[in-house]
Amino acid sequence: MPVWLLLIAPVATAALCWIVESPSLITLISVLGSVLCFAVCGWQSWSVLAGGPLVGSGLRLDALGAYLALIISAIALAASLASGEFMRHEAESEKLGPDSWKVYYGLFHLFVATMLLVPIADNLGILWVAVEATTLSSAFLVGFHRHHHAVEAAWKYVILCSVGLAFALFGTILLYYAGLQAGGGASLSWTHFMEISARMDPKIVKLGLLFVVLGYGTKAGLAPMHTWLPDAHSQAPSPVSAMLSGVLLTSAFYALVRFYAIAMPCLGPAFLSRVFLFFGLGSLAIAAPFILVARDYKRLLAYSSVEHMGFMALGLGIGTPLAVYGTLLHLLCHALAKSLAFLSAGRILHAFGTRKITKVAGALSVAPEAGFFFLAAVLGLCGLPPFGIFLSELIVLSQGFASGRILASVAAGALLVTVFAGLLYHAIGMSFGQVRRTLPARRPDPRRLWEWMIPAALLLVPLVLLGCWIPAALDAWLSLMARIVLGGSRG
Amino acid sequence: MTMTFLLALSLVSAFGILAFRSLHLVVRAYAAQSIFLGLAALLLGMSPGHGHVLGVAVSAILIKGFVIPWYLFQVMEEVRIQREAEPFISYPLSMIGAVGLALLSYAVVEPIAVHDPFAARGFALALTLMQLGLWLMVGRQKALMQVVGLLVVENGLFVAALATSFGMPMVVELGLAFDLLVAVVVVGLLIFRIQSTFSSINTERLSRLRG
Amino acid sequence: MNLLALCAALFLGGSLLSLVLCERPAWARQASCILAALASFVLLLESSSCLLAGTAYAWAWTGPTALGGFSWSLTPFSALFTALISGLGLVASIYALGYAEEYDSQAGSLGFFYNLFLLGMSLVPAARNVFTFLFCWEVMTLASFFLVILDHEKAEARKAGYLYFVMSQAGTACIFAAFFLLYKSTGSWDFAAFPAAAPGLSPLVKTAVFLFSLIGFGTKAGIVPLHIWLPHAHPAAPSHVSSLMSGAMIKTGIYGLLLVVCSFLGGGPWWWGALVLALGALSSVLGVLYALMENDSKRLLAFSSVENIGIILLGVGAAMIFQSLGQGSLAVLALTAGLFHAINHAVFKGLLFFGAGSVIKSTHTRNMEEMGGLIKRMPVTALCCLIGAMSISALPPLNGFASEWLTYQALLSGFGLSAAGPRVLCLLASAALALTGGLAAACFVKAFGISFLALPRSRHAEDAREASFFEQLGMAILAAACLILGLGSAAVVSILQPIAQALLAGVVSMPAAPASLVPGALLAVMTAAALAAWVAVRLIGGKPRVRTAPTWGCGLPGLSARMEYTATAFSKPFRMLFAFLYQPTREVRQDCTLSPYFPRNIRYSSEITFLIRDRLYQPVIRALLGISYFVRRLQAGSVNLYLAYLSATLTALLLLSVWRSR
Amino acid sequence: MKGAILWAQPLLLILAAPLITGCVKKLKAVLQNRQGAGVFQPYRDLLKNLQKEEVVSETASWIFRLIPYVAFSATAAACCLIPVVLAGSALDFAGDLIALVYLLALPRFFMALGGLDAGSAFGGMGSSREMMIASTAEPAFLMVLFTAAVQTGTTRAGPIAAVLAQSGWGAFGPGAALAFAALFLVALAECGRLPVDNPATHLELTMVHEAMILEHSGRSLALLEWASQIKLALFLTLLADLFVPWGMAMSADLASLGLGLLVLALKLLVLILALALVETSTAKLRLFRVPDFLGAAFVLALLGLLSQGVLKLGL
Repeated sequence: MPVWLLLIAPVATAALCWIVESPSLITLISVLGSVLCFAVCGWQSWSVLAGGPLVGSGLRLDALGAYLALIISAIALAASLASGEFMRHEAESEKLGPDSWKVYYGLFHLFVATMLLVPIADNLGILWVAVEATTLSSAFLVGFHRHHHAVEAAWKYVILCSVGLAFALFGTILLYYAGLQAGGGASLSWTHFMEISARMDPKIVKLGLLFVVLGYGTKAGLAPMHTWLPDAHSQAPSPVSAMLSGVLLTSAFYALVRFYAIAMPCLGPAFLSRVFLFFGLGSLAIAAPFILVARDYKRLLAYSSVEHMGFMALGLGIGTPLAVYGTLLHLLCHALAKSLAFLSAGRILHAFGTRKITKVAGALSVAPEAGFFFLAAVLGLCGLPPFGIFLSELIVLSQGFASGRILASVAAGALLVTVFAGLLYHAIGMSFGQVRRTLPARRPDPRRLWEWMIPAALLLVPLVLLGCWIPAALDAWLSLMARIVLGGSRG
Repeated sequence: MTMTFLLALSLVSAFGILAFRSLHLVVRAYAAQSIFLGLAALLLGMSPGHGHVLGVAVSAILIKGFVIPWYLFQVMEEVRIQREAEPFISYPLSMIGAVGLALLSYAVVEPIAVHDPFAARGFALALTLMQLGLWLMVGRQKALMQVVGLLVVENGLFVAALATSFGMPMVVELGLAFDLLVAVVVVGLLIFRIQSTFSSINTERLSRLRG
Repeated sequence: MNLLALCAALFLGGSLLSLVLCERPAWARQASCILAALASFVLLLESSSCLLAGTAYAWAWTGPTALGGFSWSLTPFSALFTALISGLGLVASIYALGYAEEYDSQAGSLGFFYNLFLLGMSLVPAARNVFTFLFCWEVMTLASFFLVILDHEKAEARKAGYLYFVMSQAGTACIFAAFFLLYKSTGSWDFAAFPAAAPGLSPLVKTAVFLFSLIGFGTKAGIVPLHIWLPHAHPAAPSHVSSLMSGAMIKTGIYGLLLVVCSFLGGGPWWWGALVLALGALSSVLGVLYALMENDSKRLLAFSSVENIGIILLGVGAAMIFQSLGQGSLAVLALTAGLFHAINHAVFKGLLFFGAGSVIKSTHTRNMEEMGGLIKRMPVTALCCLIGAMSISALPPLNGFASEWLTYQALLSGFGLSAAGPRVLCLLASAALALTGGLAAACFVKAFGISFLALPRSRHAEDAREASFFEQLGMAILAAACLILGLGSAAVVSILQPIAQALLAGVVSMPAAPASLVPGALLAVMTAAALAAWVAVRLIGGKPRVRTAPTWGCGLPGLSARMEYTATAFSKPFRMLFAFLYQPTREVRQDCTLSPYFPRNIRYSSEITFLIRDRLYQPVIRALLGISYFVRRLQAGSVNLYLAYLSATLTALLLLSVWRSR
Repeated sequence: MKGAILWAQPLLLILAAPLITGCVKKLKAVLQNRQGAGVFQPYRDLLKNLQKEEVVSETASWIFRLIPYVAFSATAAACCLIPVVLAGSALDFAGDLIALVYLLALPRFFMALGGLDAGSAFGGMGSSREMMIASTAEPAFLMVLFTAAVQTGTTRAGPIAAVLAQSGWGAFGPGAALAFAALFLVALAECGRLPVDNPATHLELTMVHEAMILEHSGRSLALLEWASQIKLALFLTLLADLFVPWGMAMSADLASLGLGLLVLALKLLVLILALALVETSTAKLRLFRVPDFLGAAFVLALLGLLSQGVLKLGL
């Protein structure tokens, strides 16, 4: 089965959305395309797990990639389902231009396609191209609302990410050079790098890795390069925010994981863990105060993304097999929880007409369907059982202790508690209490509630299940990926 | 010798970009820099064993030396902006900073490739250009200036790719070039949008999203 | 079918059923309460059979494999706490059948979280590995958080819930740390592996584990100065939940502390015990002092929980000291006292919260100044509350007296230690306990006297009705338990002693009691004396001639409730006596037309200062927020600035790499 | 024989209690240059009250009627815990000095409730003050008892008295002396004597104990007064038992019992004299000075305990 099959569904959907005129038809095509895409991803993941990596020209899908692809397609499915309500609301409030449906859905699926290119690229250059392409394809989605805030956010997003990624490419070139020096021909394939890694010149790899971490770290939202993130996440339409936070950051982090895996045999764990611990703890420390005194709930969620990406970097920094296992589990759980949070935040935004935290109260009574999922998602993000993040945080922090990085782990724990205090404070204020102001009269159509319940359940159910039960297959998958990352397996 | 001269000229033009206030001059300096680098690549391509670089070099000269500057002039026409009036970092300070960054880049990169002076100098120049490009973006308020900064950063990448002496694999190079084009178009469109929403392309206006 | 699994299924069924039935509140309430009662009952049977006959119950479920999955089993030590929790859970569920009617507008969510809360809490003591423990622990916390903010339209409840949850999570983080340190040293998540590894731990690690678990479990237990959430959270929840939180949940903190310190670490240097003892003394005295000042009936009870946790810790701390000094049998005595008081506190605090709940349900106020005269309107509730109040004031022959007596004996036996430091500590602790006892009696005279006796102080109190049958039943069961545990204290002690012995491994001999206590004999003598007095009086005075008349009101016609002594007035002597602690502020406002001697109305208000909150927590919170506001300025909106961060980070990294390669 | 004597002891104390109060009153009168009523006057008062009609407030509840019996029975039970003539007590197997303290707390608890029950402000005021005094007196009381317990290794009153009586005068060390002084102060407070409370006054602003039982009359009042007389007797006996137990009967033969009774009477007389002297020579303290007074008692007791139990001075 060819690897590029993965890209067919989103590309075709994007093209169809661009051709078709009727909004309802576009919506339908989008949903069908997402389902198809998810199905293909599922199928390919299954065959990867059952029969080893799929290889194509310059493309390769191994267990790690399949994991990411599955996450991307699942979140994309949920987001495209939730887009229907979003677009209807926008249309009713007359914020849409004539081509808006085409532009939105076309770009949306293009965005998905570029992200799906990330896991299947066997080439660090193509990987970079793919990540850069995600920025470009999503820039107009971020600026979809044409008001000045959205434009500002899109500008910052493009500028900062492009510069950051340029440095990532520089790092990649340095690694390429190191690979050339080590002999073995001119190749950017990461499988190739994995083979020659131990022979590469550590000095060059070290420098290259710094640039890579800085570059992909910018895209993944590690502090202090995260500054574009709250703006973009807060201004983008909520389904897009869900994609940005749940998938885009995850893809960038995937790139970091790949480089981590390449550098590991060459540099050894000490240097890598210093770098990742630094950025991880730094992100936690920067995000925590912002979360404590947040004013805008979509920005709040965005900072929570910074925090979680930092936590994952911390997990890589700890670097034991179980820690990597936990980090990858965290990747999945965070994607689920954060997308759910953004999607429900979008509905809260529709119900209340404001993004200010202090102006939202009693969401559970005003918009119970959104309030419930929002609260659940936020509690999940706080790392409480029965949500999966509890488990992954438990694993990662315990490994921090077990590997002797006690001070770092204690600091991370303290920061997590601070973040929890902030998130909970705002979540309580928003979800509970009495409704204080008159609300926009428009209510979501109850007959179309399933359109919301399906994606919400799609995200929440696995999140809850993962907190209590990890199927043996997933357990094996995660362990396999941990081996890939730490150099024990070619996947 | 010629190669060194060309690379030195590209560095000089980078400082020129940093020094000029007029947007026209800046874009021209960028075009000049791109052409110098393209010529350097051509030179490299003519040496035996590096034939595949030739295509890259030609396309670089065409795209970055002519197409992109032309596009930027179009944008300038459209938004009617001529000069950088209020830099974020004052001109003298930005020159001093630039010198410091250049020195740092050399200090960082020189030791890593002692056996290969060509690569060492190439990477050092590449990093310098990237740092200067970033520094330009930090220091200037006009959105167009930031675009030029980004392009200078990209030129640095071009140098880095040359410095590996083999160039990057073709498919990657093409991807990069394509990405660059798209990026410039996207950024250009965004600048139009900024102009129409804010009636200015001063990025200082773009600071309402805080906290 | 596995019996532990059955309980879990029943609890889960109860929670889901009440969600399903949320459109029919009465059904939801009944379903959730009956299923919870059933589950608790089964669990109570299991744990008592484990306690009395040593039957082992276990249940494991794969769950997440990386951390060993879920695993539960009952040991006598955990069965004791399971029995305590499920016993109180059973009675609370019976009580709630009637009481929870008050919350029928939220019956679905109440039933849902109530069952989850009980599920998590009941399974905490049985947990056999780290993951299971923390999972149950967090479920318990999460569910109880939702119960605290059930009444979420009140800002007070939201604040309470928030404070509670944040403090709990901070505590839980410390528990995580303690377990992780143990995991690091053993490489195992299994509780069974920890004791064996303890001797190999360095003293530093041991101390860190101890301190982390003391802070972590101490937060849940509500020891001073980590107690500040407790007086907010416990009153905010529905009363049957308050009683479970106060009676049972805070005991899980004691359980955890004992588990880590005694079972895992096998004891430590004597200063650990000294620290626990000192915190216990501090908690008991401060707890009761603040309880005395409260006019809110449930807050008063919550502060009193802090006091009682202090008393339990006196036993625990003394046991730790004795163990480290090699006085095994004394340690058993002290630990037995602590465990006994833990049980007793569950019973009488549960009872008192039930009483408070019924009273509040009937009068719609928590302010004691608006109650009064309820003994005539709610006689059964009053009788049960009187028994609870007597028990918590440690009056013979009830259970509170029995366990405090045992605690005294334990502390007294510390006077015979050879080391001077512990001896002085035991002495001071016994003085603290003595002070606590006296103050607790005053506190509950006030609580009972002001709310139940004399004339009603408000219309609500006048219209009060007796509690429903199930409420009465719940209270009656616990009131009877107060008496039974008091009279049967010897039997209870004989059950507890082997548990204490097992916990303090290495103790073979049973402790010789320095004195014995037979509350039954005291009760018998008292009854005989009362009967004799009645007969004597009857013989001398003949048939009783009783005339009822209005109370003399200083010559003014008609006694009104406004002439009664108020709760504030009752506690005034104490407020003045302990002014250094309370730092009361008082404000008197007078409206007078002619001269200050003829005021038209006077307003008096007096408030006390919570020193720990104001001096310890507020500065930290202020600093944290100050830093946050400062840091927020980093995100100033300028793209140039953001690019500068990028540039600066890059430059710093490069400089660092140059510097490191030198 | 011994068992019977042990049960007769508390009975003796209960029956003789009014006499002791009578003696105190008589001595005070003599010291104040008054003639005073006879020493048996309290018995007559009791009889008179027992035969009187009882007036109960219509506000009061059933607790109010229960109080006298609780007060009397708990105090009587407390008497069973201490040795009087013979070194041993009837309830040594069932309780000790700690139980004694809490048995004495029981009537106070109920009387304080009674003070609130009738709804008059006086009663409430009395209850509040009584509880404050008690809560400061109780720790001091316990510390004193612990001093004795530490000295002998048990908290049971009978064995304590026996051990001390047999150990000679050396047992009365500095620790014991401090504790003795403390217990005397505690006794003044617990029994509502001057300078803590004036048993003879009904002046509204100074009343404590009397305010609390203000609403009781007739047989209730009689029982309550009797109970408080028993309490005074009990405290005086305790002072003798724990600190100067010499002369107490060690066995249940007639000779030693007779001697014990005589010695006890002498000791009680001395204590009564001391009490009367104190009550004659001091004025009532302001209410908020009382905690200072009891604080002093507490400190004395604590010092006693320290020197006895921690520094191991004496015995």
